[in-house]
Amino acid sequence: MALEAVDVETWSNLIFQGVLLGILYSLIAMGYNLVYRANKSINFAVPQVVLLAAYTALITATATGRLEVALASAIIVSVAVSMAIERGVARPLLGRPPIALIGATLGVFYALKGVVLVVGGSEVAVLPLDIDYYRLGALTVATNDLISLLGAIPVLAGVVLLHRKTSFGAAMRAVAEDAEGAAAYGLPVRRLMLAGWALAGLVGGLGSILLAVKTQVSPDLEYYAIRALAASLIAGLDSLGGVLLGGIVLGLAEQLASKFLDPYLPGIGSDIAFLLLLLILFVKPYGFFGSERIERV
Amino acid sequence: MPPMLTVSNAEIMYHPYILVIKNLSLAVEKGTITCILGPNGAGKSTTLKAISGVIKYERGKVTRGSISFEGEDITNREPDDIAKRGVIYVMEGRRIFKELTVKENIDAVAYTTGAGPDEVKAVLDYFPRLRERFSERAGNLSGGEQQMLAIALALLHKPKLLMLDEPSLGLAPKVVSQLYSTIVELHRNEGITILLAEQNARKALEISDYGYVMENGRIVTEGPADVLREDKDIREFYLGMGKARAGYKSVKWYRRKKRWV
Amino acid sequence: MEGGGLARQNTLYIVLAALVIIIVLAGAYFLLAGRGGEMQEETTPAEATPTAGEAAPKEEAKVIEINVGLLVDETGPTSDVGKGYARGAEAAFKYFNEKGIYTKDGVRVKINYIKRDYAYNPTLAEEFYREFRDRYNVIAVVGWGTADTEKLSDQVARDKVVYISASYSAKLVVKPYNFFPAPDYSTQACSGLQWLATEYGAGKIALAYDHKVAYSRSPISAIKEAAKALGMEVVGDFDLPLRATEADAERIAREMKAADPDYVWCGNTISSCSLLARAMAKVGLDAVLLSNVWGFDERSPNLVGEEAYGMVAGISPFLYPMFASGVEAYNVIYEAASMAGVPKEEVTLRFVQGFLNVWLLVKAIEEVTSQDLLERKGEALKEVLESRTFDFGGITAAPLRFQEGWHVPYKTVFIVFLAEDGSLQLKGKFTAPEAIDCAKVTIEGG
Amino acid sequence: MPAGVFKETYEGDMAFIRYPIHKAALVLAVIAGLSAPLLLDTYYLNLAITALIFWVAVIGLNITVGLAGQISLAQAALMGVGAYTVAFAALKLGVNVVLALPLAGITAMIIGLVLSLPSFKLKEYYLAMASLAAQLLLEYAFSRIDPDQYTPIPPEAKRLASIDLNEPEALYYFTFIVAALMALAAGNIARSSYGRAMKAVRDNDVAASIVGVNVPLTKAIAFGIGGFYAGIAGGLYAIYSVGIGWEAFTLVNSIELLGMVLIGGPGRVVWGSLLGVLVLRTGWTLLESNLVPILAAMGFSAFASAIKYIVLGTLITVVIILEPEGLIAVLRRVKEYFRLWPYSY
Amino acid sequence: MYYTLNPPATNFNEHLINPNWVHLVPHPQPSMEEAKVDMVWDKSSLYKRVWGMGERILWAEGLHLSFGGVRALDGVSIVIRKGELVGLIGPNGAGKTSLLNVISGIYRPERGRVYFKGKDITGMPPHERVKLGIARTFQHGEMFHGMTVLEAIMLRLHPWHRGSIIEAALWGFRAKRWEVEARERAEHIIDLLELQEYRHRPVGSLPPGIQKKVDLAAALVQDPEVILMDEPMAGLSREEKEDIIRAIIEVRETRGTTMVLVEHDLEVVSDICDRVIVMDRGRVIFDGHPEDAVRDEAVITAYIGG
Repeated sequence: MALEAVDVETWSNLIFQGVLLGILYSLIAMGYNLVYRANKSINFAVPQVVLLAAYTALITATATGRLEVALASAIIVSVAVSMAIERGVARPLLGRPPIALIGATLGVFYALKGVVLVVGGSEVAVLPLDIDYYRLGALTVATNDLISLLGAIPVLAGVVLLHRKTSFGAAMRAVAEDAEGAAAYGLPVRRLMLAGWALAGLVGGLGSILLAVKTQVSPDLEYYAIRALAASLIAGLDSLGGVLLGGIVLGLAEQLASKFLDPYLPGIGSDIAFLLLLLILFVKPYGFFGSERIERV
Repeated sequence: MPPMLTVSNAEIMYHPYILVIKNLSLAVEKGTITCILGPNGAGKSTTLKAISGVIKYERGKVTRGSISFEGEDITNREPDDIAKRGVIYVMEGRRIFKELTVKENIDAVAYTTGAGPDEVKAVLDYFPRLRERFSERAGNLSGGEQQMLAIALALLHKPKLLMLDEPSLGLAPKVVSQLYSTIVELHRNEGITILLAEQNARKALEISDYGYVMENGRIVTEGPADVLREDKDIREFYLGMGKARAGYKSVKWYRRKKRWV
Repeated sequence: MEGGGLARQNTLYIVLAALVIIIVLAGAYFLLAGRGGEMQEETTPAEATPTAGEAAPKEEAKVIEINVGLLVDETGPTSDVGKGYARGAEAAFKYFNEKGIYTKDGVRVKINYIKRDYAYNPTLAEEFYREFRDRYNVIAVVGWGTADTEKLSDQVARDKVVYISASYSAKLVVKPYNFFPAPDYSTQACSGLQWLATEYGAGKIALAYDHKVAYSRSPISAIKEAAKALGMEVVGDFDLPLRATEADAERIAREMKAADPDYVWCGNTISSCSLLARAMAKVGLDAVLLSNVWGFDERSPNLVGEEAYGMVAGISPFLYPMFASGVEAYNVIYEAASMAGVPKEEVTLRFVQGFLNVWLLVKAIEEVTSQDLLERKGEALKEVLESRTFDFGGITAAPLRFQEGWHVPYKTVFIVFLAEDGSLQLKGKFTAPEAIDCAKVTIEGG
Repeated sequence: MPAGVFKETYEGDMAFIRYPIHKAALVLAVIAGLSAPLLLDTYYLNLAITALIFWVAVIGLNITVGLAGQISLAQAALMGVGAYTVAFAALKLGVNVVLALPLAGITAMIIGLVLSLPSFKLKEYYLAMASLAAQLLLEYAFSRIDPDQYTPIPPEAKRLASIDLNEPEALYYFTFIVAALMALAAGNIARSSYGRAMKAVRDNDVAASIVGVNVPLTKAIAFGIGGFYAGIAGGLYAIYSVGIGWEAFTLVNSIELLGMVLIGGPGRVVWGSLLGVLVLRTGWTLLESNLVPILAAMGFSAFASAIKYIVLGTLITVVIILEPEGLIAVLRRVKEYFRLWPYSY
Repeated sequence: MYYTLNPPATNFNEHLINPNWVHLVPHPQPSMEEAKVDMVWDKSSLYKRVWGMGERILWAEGLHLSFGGVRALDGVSIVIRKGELVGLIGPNGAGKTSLLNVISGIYRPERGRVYFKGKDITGMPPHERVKLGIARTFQHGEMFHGMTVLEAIMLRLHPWHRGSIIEAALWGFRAKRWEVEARERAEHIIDLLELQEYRHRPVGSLPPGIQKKVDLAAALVQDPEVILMDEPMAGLSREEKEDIIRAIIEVRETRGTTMVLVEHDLEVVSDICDRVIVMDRGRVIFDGHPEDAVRDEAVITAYIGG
């Protein structure tokens, strides 16, 4: 489709949807980055935690018919699973090389996949939520989009502020930088790490629910979480504020690629994340906001 | 009155097999400065890490024997629990948080000690340099300033026993002197008991009341500091006095190896 | 070195090692057991071997056992529908075994079905197929999707194993050993178009399908031909990913709106088709969305949302259970379901699909003689399948009649419409236009 | 008369087979390998063939990941490259599959070399993500070149002179010989100067460059070899399989391959890889064929399939946590234990 | 410049010198320019007799390097002469290791150049510098924890490995011969540093003193012309320090290797070095005779303290 054929309405909707999707990506990406900051490891099990949270929400929502219960239960499950992974996997592996953590969390990914199958099977369903559409000029905004905009951004900002401005945040950053040193100063390292993971679970759980509302509860949600990892790396694994931008870049790229590249490369939209990631990693190996490591011997 | 800290017959292992310390016993009397001397790898740091519990972060633990502080058993406890009891460990190599500013460093530790602005002020009175560089990234501080920050962070806990691991390592002699006078000052003014691990035996013995000498994971000699200062072997091997001062250039192949003890 | 830590470590390693040894031993045991079983089969022909017919005199209690493989996806990407299918197939096996399957000459047949979950992974499908063939000597396989069916189609022909699956790909109608009790996707789509033409008249149609996926793409050329024959205008091909996001669906709905179609064809599965329906309602595109058999079922009213009520329809070669009242044959399915412990409301279209595939196999077995079954196995079944008419009493849109080399059993489908009030309505049966052979168009075109 | 085995030359001390027991074990292994078709029926023979194929792929990944420390999540995609090369050569160029096999290795090696480019700049998680991205992009590429998601390999292409690889026995021998040669070559690489250079890069790549290792070249070699092995394995898979589709070379398969390396023994290129394959692939298949139906019969039907994920995932995680050097280290420790038995040390 | 082939300097440990490894040492006839800036301290007649005054072999001009705003090197220029043992001292963070890293090639200086034997090697990758004859030991002992001592030593011969990867895979004639040769050379060094008992032990499991020795052995096996030692004695007991020093002296005597020694221990440096360079905050503040260093005003303020 030629560029000139695209009118304002299409453009504005493309961008709007890209940004919305991007915000959801950045919520999940924030989950990755919080874990990275706490433990210097990527939690590759996140996609399955996201799925588990979504199915929990589906089950509780179907049983109780109340969305707030669903939301609460999903976040509880997400936080609990994150904390369990920290306790059972990340903590024993403290101080081991990244390959061990990558392998172990991939193992958890695999195991949780089984758990998700037991819990939710592979149902495709929608969360019972009354969604209204509001027309704002060229845009059509749904209730859940409003929730994403009004809910997710404060949450993201809150996490960043917590990290930057409070003494709790300073303690978490201290632990992230040097766990052993922090322990020597009497910081409750394990609790702080656990808190990092719990926070990651919370943000991830919220992202998972909003994603599930925006699309459907289905096994495909795990692919969103894998793509969110790309957003996380685009921002830089140790950056927190940057994930919002990383997510939005990714969301926009997906929309634009689907719109303009699809005729030449069908279905590139869902893979553009990785093309973008590869390109960015070549140009900026530690992401846009990540801090570069200095090699020492 | 029993000593403030006793380590009795401790055996310390790193995961899973590496035995580092065997049958280590030492005691620190309240209100004294005690030092542990010995070369790298002798087990000084390991001992302090075991006392403070930090060893857990290196996959190590005390497998035998016990460590007790003020009559309570603290063997293999969590480091934050031990810190709460007033045992603070300042690690080797100035382990401050280099990415954080001085203020944030203090905030981070204050998060767990609950130290208020008054306490922070009291601590900073000892280290006026830090106040000048309050919003500087800690990584940009000089070595001496970093060491001071490290000790300041420990002081936020109002420690009863302060364990310093090689505070002089890599510092210019001038700075080392300043540092040691600060340590003595703290000891006098705040009544903090100090356990010092040092390679720099001359400096350490100057300020200590009692000393232990470790090698290869055991204590090979111990005694009051003034006795140790006069000991022939210590003078030769640690204080660089005596005949060994003849220098390294005379080192020859045929020189027989002599081991401690 | 000494100390408790070390001893504990050793214990740990020994426990781990013991685990490995147990796994190895278990493997060895099963290996030997497997071989033992096979040898037994060779020496005692009464069980499941070709010589059974002549060796033993006919007795009342005589039962011959045959092995049938069941490949399902309960954990993979298609498992949302695969599970219901698997349940239906299993229920059917249990039911017919219980009720008794008798060959033409009155010998009772017991079907041992070997179920394997291949998670829609063709590598695993092949591995399991080899297990079916080499270890269990199956005479037939009840398969599942396009991934396994297409991959194995040539191999089953070489091995002479009848393969009945739920992949209704037009490519399979020429494969000698592949069967399914439904028209192929292309013919189904053509029949759906016939409905649109009948109900609403000629108009513009937009096609939404995943350009990357063979399953979605396969009926497109036939649809275009049929549209031409029915006087419809195709206004565009839109790439709707199988794993679409809401944003994708909305973007495509907007693009479609610019083309202003009267009808939209969705060739994907239920997830993206229902997202598309939602998005169409959201952007205000007023067109009838017609989905293929995998894009629409009982869950659709819930998935598409109220806004889209009254504009979505689906194709099905089989009668939905909810319209089954008065159809005698359905009682068999309900009976089987209750026997398998499946409550009536969980008997879905997918359940019926699984059930029918097994039922077709059973019907074929009932038409062969025991000797043929044991000696010529799949070959005999194939001959029977290609020479009889199978009637499921109204569950399928028409009776089945396979021809040799052309396994399109009928060309009629049911159309189910999602009405304004959110209920599903049966719009009746529709048959593909006579003028073109949609399956042939697909095979020749692609 | 010396009591024991003493080596008087460095050559002897560095040889593959140093002690009579090694020789005996190797001879036994070769005999067992060669006589397998006489003992096993087709089903188990096919299992053995798949084990050998995956062995080759895992050896390659073990060189990349275990030996050189370069994390790769794209091994399955590289297998796919090999498989499609064979398919393309057989269908479009009319080349016999056996002759196309080296071509498959070389094509995958080239792609592997391209994949090594990120490793010059990236490490650890960033590198893992780059390879994950490469895996997904390759999957996309497969979906473009194989739009039908299925490319049959005709049986006619699998015949060379009097060898008919459609016969399981012939295919077994062919795979066995290829896999044995590949394993031997991998063992040689691991103990060669290149092997040491790779280990150095794994332990500390900056230090490695200081001691004189050409780090980018070594990384490229590691990825190249990994790719070559993956390509050969993919080619063998294409020969074994009735046809190939890109669903066989997805991310999940890559994760499984990585799991085999980590479980078996990273850095233990030959036997660690074999152990990984035997536990995670062959062992599981056997278990699934026998255990899952039992579970289903016990009424756990709904969970039967999920158990695979739970058991294998937990196994991978637990082994990594408890034994960083993989199960082969456990075997070695047990061997040590019994050697010294009844004394604990 | 005149070069002569250097015969083995002393008769003991002669086996260490492989006749194939040719040493080029300068003719003991300094040029005028060299004589002016002569800083070689002829504290012992032995060194003077054997090596005389060297010409410059490795020098750097105006190196600048910074990390995130922190100046690691701020206009550092140094000259190392053939046959010298130069001590490089300074407080932590003075830029000693950074300087070594620039010379080894892992950091690229923002400004300034590094020359080796008249050749500009500023942009040369690290591994090629090793081939030219610059070896290096590490501050934290041997870095390759997973390797055995033998492997760690043989690894250092990799830059001279000629066989292709295919030969290695086939264990062909060249590959096999290379392994045997490399092993022989490694064994000589193992003998020299008395590491026999550790030969097959993983480096990571050895005590730090032995690790440092292994590291030195590994650097020596490369038979370098210049060897850069990053705190080879830091944290060792006197006994272990003596071991290392013995090896250093031995190698100097037998091979005439030029050495740069980064140290904290002023005592060691003043005892064995011909010359010291004192650094502080990325600058060279003193360059000269060790005995002058302790008297130098700048050195005293920055380092020794009043």
